[in-house]
Amino acid sequence: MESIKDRYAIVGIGQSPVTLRSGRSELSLALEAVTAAIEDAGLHTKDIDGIMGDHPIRVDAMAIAGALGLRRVGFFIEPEFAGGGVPGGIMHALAGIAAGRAEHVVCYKSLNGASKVTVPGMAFDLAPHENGFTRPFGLLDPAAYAGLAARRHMHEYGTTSRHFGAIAVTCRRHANRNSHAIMHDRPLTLEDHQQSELLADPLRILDRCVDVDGAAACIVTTAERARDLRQRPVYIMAAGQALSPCLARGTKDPTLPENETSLLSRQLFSMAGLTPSDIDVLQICDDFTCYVLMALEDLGFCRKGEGGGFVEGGHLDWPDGKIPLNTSGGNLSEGNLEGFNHIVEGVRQLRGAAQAQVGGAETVLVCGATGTATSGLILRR
Amino acid sequence: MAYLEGLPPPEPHSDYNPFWEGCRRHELLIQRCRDCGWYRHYPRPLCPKCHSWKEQWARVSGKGSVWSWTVIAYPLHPAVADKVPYNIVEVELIEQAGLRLISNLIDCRNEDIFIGMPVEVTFEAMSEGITLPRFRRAV
Amino acid sequence: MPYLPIPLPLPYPESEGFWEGCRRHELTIQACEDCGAYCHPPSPLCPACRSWKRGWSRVSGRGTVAGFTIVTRAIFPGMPVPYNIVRVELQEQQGLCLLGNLIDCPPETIEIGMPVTVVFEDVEPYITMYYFRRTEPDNSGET
Amino acid sequence: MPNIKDKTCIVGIGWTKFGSMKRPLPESQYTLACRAIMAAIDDAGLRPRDIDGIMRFSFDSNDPIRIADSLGLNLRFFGKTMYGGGGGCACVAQAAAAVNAGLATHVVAFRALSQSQEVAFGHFASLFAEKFSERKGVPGPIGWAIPFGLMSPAQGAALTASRHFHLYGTTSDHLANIALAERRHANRNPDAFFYDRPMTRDDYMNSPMISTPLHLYDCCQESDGACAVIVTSTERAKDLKQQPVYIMAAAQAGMWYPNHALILDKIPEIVQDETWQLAEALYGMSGITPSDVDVAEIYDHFTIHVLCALESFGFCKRGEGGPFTEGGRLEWPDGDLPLNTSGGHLSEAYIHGLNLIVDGVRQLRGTAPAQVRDAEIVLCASGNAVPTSGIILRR
Repeated sequence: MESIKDRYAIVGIGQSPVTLRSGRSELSLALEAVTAAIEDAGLHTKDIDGIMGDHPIRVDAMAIAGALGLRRVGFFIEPEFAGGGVPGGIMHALAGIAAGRAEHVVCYKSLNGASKVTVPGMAFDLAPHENGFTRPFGLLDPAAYAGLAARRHMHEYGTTSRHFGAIAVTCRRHANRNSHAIMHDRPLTLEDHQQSELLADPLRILDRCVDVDGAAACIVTTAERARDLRQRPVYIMAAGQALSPCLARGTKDPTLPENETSLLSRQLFSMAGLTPSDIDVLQICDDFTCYVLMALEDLGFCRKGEGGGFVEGGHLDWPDGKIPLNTSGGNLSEGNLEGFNHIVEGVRQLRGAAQAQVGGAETVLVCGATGTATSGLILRR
Repeated sequence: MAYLEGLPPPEPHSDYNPFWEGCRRHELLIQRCRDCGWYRHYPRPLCPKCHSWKEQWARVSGKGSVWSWTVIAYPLHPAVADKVPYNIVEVELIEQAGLRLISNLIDCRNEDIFIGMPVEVTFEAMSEGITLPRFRRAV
Repeated sequence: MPYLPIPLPLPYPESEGFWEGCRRHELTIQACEDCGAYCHPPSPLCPACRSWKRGWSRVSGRGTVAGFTIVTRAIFPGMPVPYNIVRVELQEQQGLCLLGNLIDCPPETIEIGMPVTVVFEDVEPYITMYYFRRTEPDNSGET
Repeated sequence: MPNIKDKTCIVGIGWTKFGSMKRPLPESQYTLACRAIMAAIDDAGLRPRDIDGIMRFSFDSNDPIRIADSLGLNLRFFGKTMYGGGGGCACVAQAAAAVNAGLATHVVAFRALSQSQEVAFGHFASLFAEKFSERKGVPGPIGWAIPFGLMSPAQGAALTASRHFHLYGTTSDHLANIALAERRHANRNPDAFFYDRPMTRDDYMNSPMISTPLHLYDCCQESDGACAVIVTSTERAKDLKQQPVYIMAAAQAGMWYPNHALILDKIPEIVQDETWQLAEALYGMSGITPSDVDVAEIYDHFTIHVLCALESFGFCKRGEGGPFTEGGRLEWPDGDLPLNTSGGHLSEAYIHGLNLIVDGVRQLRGTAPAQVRDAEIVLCASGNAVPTSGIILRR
């Protein structure tokens, strides 16, 4: 029916500190990020009338409403899937606004991945009994799925562990410029990566994101409303979700011509009317290095199978690379907020307020995790 | 002793029980569409190709090749703290391109595993009346 | 002995002050250090004024039954039905309510509006439970 | 504010057989989900691959990847609604929002339940039992309720009821009027679980007390079954097989009370406050008033919550819900406001509110088992006492 292009904007962002031992509940961290985002936008708390929830086992939408004393909330939805779902939450929020259910929607993510001071909420998950086909064989962690996909990519295309390492090093360099990042003070070389412990062969410890305690939030409203607010609006050119039946396998087959991320890419670029060469900054959810490499191919930044060569070329490095990646350090080095930090950093880039600021950045592509149902955004100044 | 003794066994469930019952009889059964013949794993209520609800549990050869593999080197989960390093293989069965199973390769050193290695199914009894399909290098 | 043979509460970061109070046999409710509003269950920030300054305040433990039910069918095996669940509104603030059980009170005598006061039961080294008991109306005018 | 009035339609409905704990269905929740979705696709005259969006409930193991894999679909829209029965109409609302924003073209909203095989909601606190013993206690906000024996939704509803009785003089006779009306409707609906089981007032009064003042027949069933509806744009609906049912309004209402956990007690004042917010939003979007509603499909987890909703939706004044149920007002065919004409959760099946929406659509197509003559407008309300949602449908 209608197109959402440029009709909605992100007008506020907020983050809690990222730490390894906060001793705080996820609700407390979430509220710090949410109130910071409201403040950043120049809104009053009572202006918030929609809440895009996080996974309810942690902090559900009404926990936020209750704590903020919000008496009228006309929009609250829960996104599907952790790392793949974050940009999709923004998409749900603007759909809710377009349907007249809310005007200012706060979206957030709060994790206690490091200290695990979790306060279970009211939710319970009914796990599909399908995990009987995986768990008895020792497939108990996402790293094992990532290892299987990485191995296949190496076999098909000659990709190497050093290619994966190049992504870890890029993200770490960016984190070294970001005073907020958990790895701010810890430089990393490719040799360090190569010597790090094996996790799920061929993946090493440094191919995996760093679990932290932390929260991030942002506020979505209409473009008209955005122009009255404190910050320069960051417009949403495109927003989408995608999944393909191939995901049911669990392990990503990197050779498939069509998968969740390639579907997403097609949707986002056609909605925005752009091509990959129009993108100035990339924010790709990086729970594992190998998935970033595959996403670069599926999104069309290089050809299928050429991800290894592409990441080696320095294209992704601030300040001189053609298209800097995860400029705040990403999940790998800023700290794992399941990709919500990528949205916050994307907004900072377009405000010109990032610590590794890309000169003249006008467009940012935010992409959720690949290898699961995914989602993405194209943002512009 | 069985490979990875002590990991959580599959729970009984009406959608999946025929698979595990087959394993107990040392038969690898895969769900298959009675109308178009398409194999599907994991089991599904209907055929994603032709949307037929008619299904059978077809016995397959158990032959295939390693599609990918990993060696878990780090105890990511408490249940495997004393079991690393161990391998996980994804095996593509010969019956249909893309028809793949997660399993382990037994009687094979981890450093000898390679993609494309021909394998065949073998069955290992676990505790509680559960039998798991695992794979061995085929001659 | 707890009133019911079921799992006890597990304190979490926001609720620790409450349970510490119970261990001292004091009913301690979270109160905002800026606006004074009581808040239960405790929250990281004040729902009334959004201040982050959270304090703890000892309250009288007196209140009235705002709602109740007599459970006549067991949900957990071994539940000693019938048992009661009451919702008690504390006298300090309108709408400030705690769920609990009324002890030493025949079910047929429970009614809405009945005055009650808190009592404590040391059930485990790490937790003291709070319950309520019927009391005479509080005519002292104190809070 | 933008308004989606009449921009989207429900064009397909599907449902399975219904079972219960005593007469369970052999099929899994997953199979039931696929059956209902395929039935809705067929009803709409669509092909499976036309579906590009799915909305589901949390507490449901049928994630969209599994559904997509079974049906062979690529999806570009998927999401979940929280808060159990409060989320049914929100699934439809968000499906409509997606279509309205051009994010998807044909979106399925579904619910599948196999309480006999998976989880019986009346006993859902026992789900946590294993975790409690592992952790040696009840963690988080539910720790304010479960240790005092508040472990099932019925007990929370009983606290609401005791207060409503106290404040307004409501009685079990009033609640019985709701249960009896729904049972009579179920007796006309061959799909209903209680189709061939009539009920008298004595049966109601003699049914076991669950938690005072609620009797067994104040409580919904624990069911097996699935329902699905398909939402598309009004333009697209015109090309499809069925007479379109227009979505005049679709809204949600949150709950500001910090004690929001599902099994905590709710006082009627608060239950009614959030439902009143919902009513205001729905009437505002649709431009109708309560007297325009021909059929009410109101989420009936417990009779007391229906009574609270009748007040909040403005069918009667606050506190007058009890007397409003008298004189057959809620009964087909002659009542002013036929309620849950398929038998509802109390007597058809408990499919988390989706069966109420299916029946609402049937009423507007003229194909309901207890068809209300010339029904033009149906109100569907999801569960209250939790964050809630609702839709208004028209012919």
